[in-house]
Amino acid sequence: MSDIILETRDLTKHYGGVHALEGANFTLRRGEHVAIMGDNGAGKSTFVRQITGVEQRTRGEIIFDGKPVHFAGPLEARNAGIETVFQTLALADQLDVPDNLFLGREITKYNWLGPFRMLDYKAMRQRTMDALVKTGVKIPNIRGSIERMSGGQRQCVAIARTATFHSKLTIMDEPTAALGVQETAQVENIVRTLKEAGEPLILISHNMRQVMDLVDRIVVFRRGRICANLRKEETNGEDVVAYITGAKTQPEYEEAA
Amino acid sequence: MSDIILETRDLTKHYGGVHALEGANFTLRRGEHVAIMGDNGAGKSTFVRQITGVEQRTRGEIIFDGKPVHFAGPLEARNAGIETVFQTLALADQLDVPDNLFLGREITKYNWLGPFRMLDYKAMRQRTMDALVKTGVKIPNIRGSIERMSGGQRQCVAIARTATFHSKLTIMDEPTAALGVQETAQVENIVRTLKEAGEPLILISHNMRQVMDLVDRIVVFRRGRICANLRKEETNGEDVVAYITGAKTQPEYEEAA
Amino acid sequence: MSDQTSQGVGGLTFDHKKRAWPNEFNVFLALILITLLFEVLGQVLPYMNGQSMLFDFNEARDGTILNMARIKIIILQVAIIGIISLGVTQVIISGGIDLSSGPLVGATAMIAMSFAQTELVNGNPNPKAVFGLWAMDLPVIVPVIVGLAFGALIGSINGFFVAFARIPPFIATLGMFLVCRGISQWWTKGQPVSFPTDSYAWIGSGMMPVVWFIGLAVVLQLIMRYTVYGKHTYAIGSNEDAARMSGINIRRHKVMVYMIASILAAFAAIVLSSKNLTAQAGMGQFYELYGIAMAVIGGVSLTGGRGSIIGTVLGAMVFGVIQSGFTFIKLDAFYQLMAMGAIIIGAVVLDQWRQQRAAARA
Amino acid sequence: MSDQTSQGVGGLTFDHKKRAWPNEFNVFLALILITLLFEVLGQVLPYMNGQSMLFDFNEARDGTILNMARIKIIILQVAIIGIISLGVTQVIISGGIDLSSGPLVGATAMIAMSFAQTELVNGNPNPKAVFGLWAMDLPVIVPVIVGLAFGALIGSINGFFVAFARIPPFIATLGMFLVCRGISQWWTKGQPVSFPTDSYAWIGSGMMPVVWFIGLAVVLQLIMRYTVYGKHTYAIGSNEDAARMSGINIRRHKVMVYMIASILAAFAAIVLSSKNLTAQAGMGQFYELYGIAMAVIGGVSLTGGRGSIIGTVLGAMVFGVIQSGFTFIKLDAFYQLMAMGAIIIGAVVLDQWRQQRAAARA
Amino acid sequence: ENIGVSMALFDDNFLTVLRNGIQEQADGMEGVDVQIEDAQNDVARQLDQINNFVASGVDAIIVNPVDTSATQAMTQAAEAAGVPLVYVNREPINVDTLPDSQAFVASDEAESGTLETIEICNILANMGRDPARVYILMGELSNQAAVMRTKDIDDVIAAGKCAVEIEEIDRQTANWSREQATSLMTNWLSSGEPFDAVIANNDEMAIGAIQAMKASGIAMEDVVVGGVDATQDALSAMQAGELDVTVFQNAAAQGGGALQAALQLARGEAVDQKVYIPFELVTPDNMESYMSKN
Ligand SMILES: Nc1ncnc2c1ncn2[C@@H]1O[C@H](COP(=O)(O)OP(=O)(O)OP(=O)(O)O)[C@@H](O)[C@H]1O
Ligand SMILES: Nc1ncnc2c1ncn2[C@@H]1O[C@H](COP(=O)(O)OP(=O)(O)OP(=O)(O)O)[C@@H](O)[C@H]1O
Ligand SMILES: [Mg+2]
Ligand SMILES: [Mg+2]
Repeated sequence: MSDIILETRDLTKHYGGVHALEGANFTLRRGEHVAIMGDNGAGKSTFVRQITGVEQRTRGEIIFDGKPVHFAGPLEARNAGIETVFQTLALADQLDVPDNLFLGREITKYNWLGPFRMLDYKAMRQRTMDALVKTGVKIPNIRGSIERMSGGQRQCVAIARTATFHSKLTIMDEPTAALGVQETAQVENIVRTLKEAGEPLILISHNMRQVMDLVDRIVVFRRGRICANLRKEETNGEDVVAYITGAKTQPEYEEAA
Repeated sequence: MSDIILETRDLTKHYGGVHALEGANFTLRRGEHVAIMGDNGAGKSTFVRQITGVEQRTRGEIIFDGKPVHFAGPLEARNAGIETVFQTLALADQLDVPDNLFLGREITKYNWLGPFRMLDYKAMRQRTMDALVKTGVKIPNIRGSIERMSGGQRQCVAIARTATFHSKLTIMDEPTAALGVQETAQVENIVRTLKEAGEPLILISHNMRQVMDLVDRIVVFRRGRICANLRKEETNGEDVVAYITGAKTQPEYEEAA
Repeated sequence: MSDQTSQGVGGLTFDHKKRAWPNEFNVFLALILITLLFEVLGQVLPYMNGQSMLFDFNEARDGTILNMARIKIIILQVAIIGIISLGVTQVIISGGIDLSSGPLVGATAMIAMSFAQTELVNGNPNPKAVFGLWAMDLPVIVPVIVGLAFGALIGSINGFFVAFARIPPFIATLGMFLVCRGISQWWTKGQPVSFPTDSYAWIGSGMMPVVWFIGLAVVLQLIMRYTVYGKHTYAIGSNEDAARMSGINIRRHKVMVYMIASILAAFAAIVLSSKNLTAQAGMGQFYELYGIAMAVIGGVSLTGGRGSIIGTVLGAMVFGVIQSGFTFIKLDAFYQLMAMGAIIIGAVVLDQWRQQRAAARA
Repeated sequence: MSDQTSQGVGGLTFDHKKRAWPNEFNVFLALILITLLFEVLGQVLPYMNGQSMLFDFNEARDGTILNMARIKIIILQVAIIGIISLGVTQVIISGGIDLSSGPLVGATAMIAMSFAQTELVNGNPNPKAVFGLWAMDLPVIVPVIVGLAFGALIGSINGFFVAFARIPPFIATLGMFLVCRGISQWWTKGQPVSFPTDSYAWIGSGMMPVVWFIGLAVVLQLIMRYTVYGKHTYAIGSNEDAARMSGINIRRHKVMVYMIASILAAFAAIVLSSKNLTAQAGMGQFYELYGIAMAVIGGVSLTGGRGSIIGTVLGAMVFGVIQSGFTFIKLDAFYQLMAMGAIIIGAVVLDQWRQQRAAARA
Repeated sequence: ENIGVSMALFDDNFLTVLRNGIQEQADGMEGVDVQIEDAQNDVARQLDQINNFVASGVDAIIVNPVDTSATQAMTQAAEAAGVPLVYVNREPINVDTLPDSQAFVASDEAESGTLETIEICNILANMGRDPARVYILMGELSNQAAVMRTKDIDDVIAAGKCAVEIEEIDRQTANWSREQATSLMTNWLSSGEPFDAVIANNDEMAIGAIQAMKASGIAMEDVVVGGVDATQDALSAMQAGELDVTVFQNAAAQGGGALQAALQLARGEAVDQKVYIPFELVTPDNMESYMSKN
């Protein structure tokens, strides 16, 4: 079993004339936590969408858990063991919190009924409460529909969903963007728990303090290309900002300039 | 002309059984910049929605620019001089950047044609470029539809829209949540420019550093109630967090506990 | 919602007494109001001589003071479109629409009836025989299976185009609308198909349509409310992208949704042709529109994700009361159409108005 | 888009050559493909004896090798529904739908024609006179104004219900669908209205319907593309909440959108009744569906915010070619319906497939 | 020869018999090709179909008009293109001014409802029901046959041609449909009003009413029910003693006559410009001879 859980080679995505992602070579080891940073529009979310099969890449290879993969959609990615908090959250507005948390993997009874198997509402509600408490969010009524939740409450539901299920790889795209001080601290705790459990993580964030606190390694995107790959111990906030803004570029990524 | 631009008295909003905002008494002086902080779900965005007429309040009074107001919708609030960056951004997904920036106040020619007056695309595009440069965002093609923009690009468009038009009061609900390091700095510059121009501002943010840098006064919401009103000089980050988490409450707001 | 305990995390104020009443309540209210309206009209219109629509004080023909004959017809006349409407409801909840159900009724009726003909009519050979003797007096299961299979086929084509070819449902089902109309006219070149076997005639006889309608409504309500199928249907209608990203197999699910809708429409066709003892190419005209209207009056949202089978059943009842009421007050046919239009709009206005008051928003 | 320079800020890579072709191109492609299909069928089908649909090499009746009669009828037969479709296009772009246009055509035709009757027919009094002599031989402006005013009225009611009472457009216009059908039948109790004045008959004579259609299409294309009205229509269809928060007066705008749609449908009714020299209560049946289908085939998205008038015009042409082509290859009427259904779906499949390839997404 | 045919509506049972009559007759002739189109009850579509036929160069056109007052425009279109035209089944409004190249083979709807109503009146008189209380079932109100047949009823009564005094309880439309007629009749029955007869604009609706009455246990000998068309289903109901009156319209004769006229006009031969095919009253006494006709 190889030490590398995810590898991309020359991963590229063009939207018509927009070259959103260009030749990304990226590796992630088992148990490693990596942050992706970069300006708005640098291609971070695009990178995530290619890995999780939300979109089909223009070219390049993705090797997950030792095998080249071609996910036709996020369902396949999830079945393969990739849990993702998307930047757009991917919540069903008219459903309530437990429904969203368990969407696509409901707890059920009488499973021989196939698609018509019964939902176990009670069990799902209980597990939802447990999962939400971990994120530290306050929600007056989890049976209310998601569209009525505040920005931060929605984000916490999306995070709770990912944290509830074990996976081979967790990806979080700006998970704490809308969170308050307390909730951010809680979510950072969740990330630390993952680290202790040895589960690998890709964290996208604009928050330098958070990144420096949580991850082992920082990869910087600029204009659709990777321009730096920094071990946390060997860098600092100012240095990273220099890479983000384009003041510096690592020699091995020079064509990205 | 009174010194107070906005005042709310006993402003309250219930959603069915959810008491999202309860008896908010709030004042804002001309030229003053105030931050609103608070946990997720504390009622900050709800407060904004009542002031801007997006929703109708359950009870209470709003006095804007010396007169009690009852905005039937955001159109009236804007006509009265309140510019808002909503947390949900309020962008039309299928339109491009200039269209969104000038939505509802297009630059036109042949105005005698009434609703059929002609759009001046060229002027709008030019002014859009100018406005966007101020936010520091990078957008490959402003003629692309908004749905294709990254999270941060969308947010910058919403901010640029507010910053382009002069107003009596600017409200920003978590404007930099999705922004990168550089873009955040630029938006903070925009806020400083407003301060210099003497335009009052309400800024909602979870970012303590930002709040301490930019505003004169901090109002803290907790569970739908105002629990503190702090002058920046008389407080510090830890103190504010104590109010947010409920460790402290100002005596005059005690019933909020 | 069946469960009264609702829960929060982090301990925010939530006032349970203020929970809004269910949406279905509105439709029920509209139903009562419309019924009352007709009762009042029966009393005040001079030519009505103070008749009552639902009560029958003088005769008590059925041993009750209710006018049972009227109550039966109110349900009976919407039962068949009601069955279609159940299927349409889940299609709309999933964010789609099905225009093909009306013509599908015509085509299925023709096809199923051809396998349900009896050999001798009043001692003479069946004058409307479609096939030879081999297709005469077949067991009732044959036409039923053939009809439902045809429905399943059309439904799966609808589903395929919507789910796999990503055609807007309006267009995919409009296309099948035309295809089904073509099939129903082509099947016997326009000749009606008549004289079914007794066992086939039983399916739609008497109050049987109502039995089917209510039975199917109960089953569908349970499915939509308590099973994974139902939950995923709501999820897809609520936010298809989110549902896909959450790992629901959207395509397979949509095909099922459209298949179930078409199978229900096909079953309605069987009941309809059995009830009328004949099948004609033009049968089912406008049923798709009425089916959709029933669902929407019952509170199903055309943007998807919202609504319930119970609502649709109540929506169907609104139609039944209106139709019966019009005949009761002897309204001219011209005015019936206009009044029907006004009442459909009115029922939804009422609903909107109540929702807005409840939400107390602008 | 007319303007070739497109711009970015912050200096990201943008490859202008790779810009996607406009959506309308697809419909154009479909149009060409379908035309070619019929030409090929004309050559290969044994009973067609190698006829050509659009060319006429032997006779050159019109002094050209084009079969002008056919080309004219292709456009002529879709011109009237096409006019409706223009209005429907902007309703759909605004995120709504208008089902009332078909019955509105019937009602407007009846009403307008009643004011366009001539006193004497072949020397006898007009046998179909609706009103007394005062309404005979009125100047053509009277029926036109009356018809358009009626359209504006129905449109504003539609708009009122959609915009102010927040009724789903499907239901509001379905209600008006029934109301208009009632009105058209009630107006003369089902009797047709015939024998218009010569000036009224001119409106829809010869190729005039095509002139109106093209003229109105050009005006609407300009409005939708270059004016505030158009921009707001797209904005509302794209995200109604955002449009409201951006300070567009949604209600007023929606009323205008529905009014314009109904005025266009009313005008179509005038042209239609003039062309046929008669008005009949059943006129315009299914026109709403065909009008919507033309728009959608032309690339207008039923979820709102996307589409163009040019696309709709091309979508209308697709219909014209199909209908004419069917008669050309002598397809049986049954198969015509089926083939029409298949082609409608096919045209949109083509569109979807091309878009997906262009976006290179799953 | 190529003959184009535009039928008002394919879904109509009677017109189907007529259409099949044309088709069968053409199939039996050497070198005659008919192409039949469905105007789907849309006058405008019908006019377009005629123009399409012209563009395809047919030798003659047969039109079963959707709307008999819309024939002026069709006559003009065909005449301008020099293509002969024959109207069938419904009398065009411009019948007296048809050009030489056009003709019509039709029946007069004024007869159908009249025959039906008078016979019903006679039966009611024999049963001693005077005054008689009746319900009237109308076809689709935008359809001319429905309007005419209903008017016939009124005319018979107004002209005193009815043997008994008629008290009309209610008249409603069931849009030609058996299903709708069943519902409507059941609704009427639920009011408990006594009645003696049901006059329907066609057989399908009459049968629907019969089915509703049978379901409510009404003795069919006690009520008089009449329809129009003499369909197989209707004759079967008549055999069972349920339907009392219907009216036969000779579809095959009309179809054949129209085709014949069209072919003659195409060959430049002279034809009778007006051919009326009369309606025939069908009652249990003479029904045997109609059993295999429509
Ligand atoms: N569907 C699309 N069509 C065209 N361009 C797109 C599309 N999606 C993204 N882009 C463009 O690709 C670039 C990268 O977008 P992406 O969402 O990956 O940025 P990001 O790094 O996640 O930014 P942020 O920090 O703001 O979320 C942007 O310039 C964006 O406008
Ligand atoms: N339409 C609604 N119906 C019911 N409850 C609502 C509705 N809108 C908001 N709420 C509830 O009101 C409370 C306050 O929400 P609000 O959006 O004001 O929070 P916020 O302070 O802006 O939080 P955040 O920092 O996460 O944006 C939340 O508990 C939310 O769930
Ligand atoms: Mg992103
Ligand atoms: Mg908020």
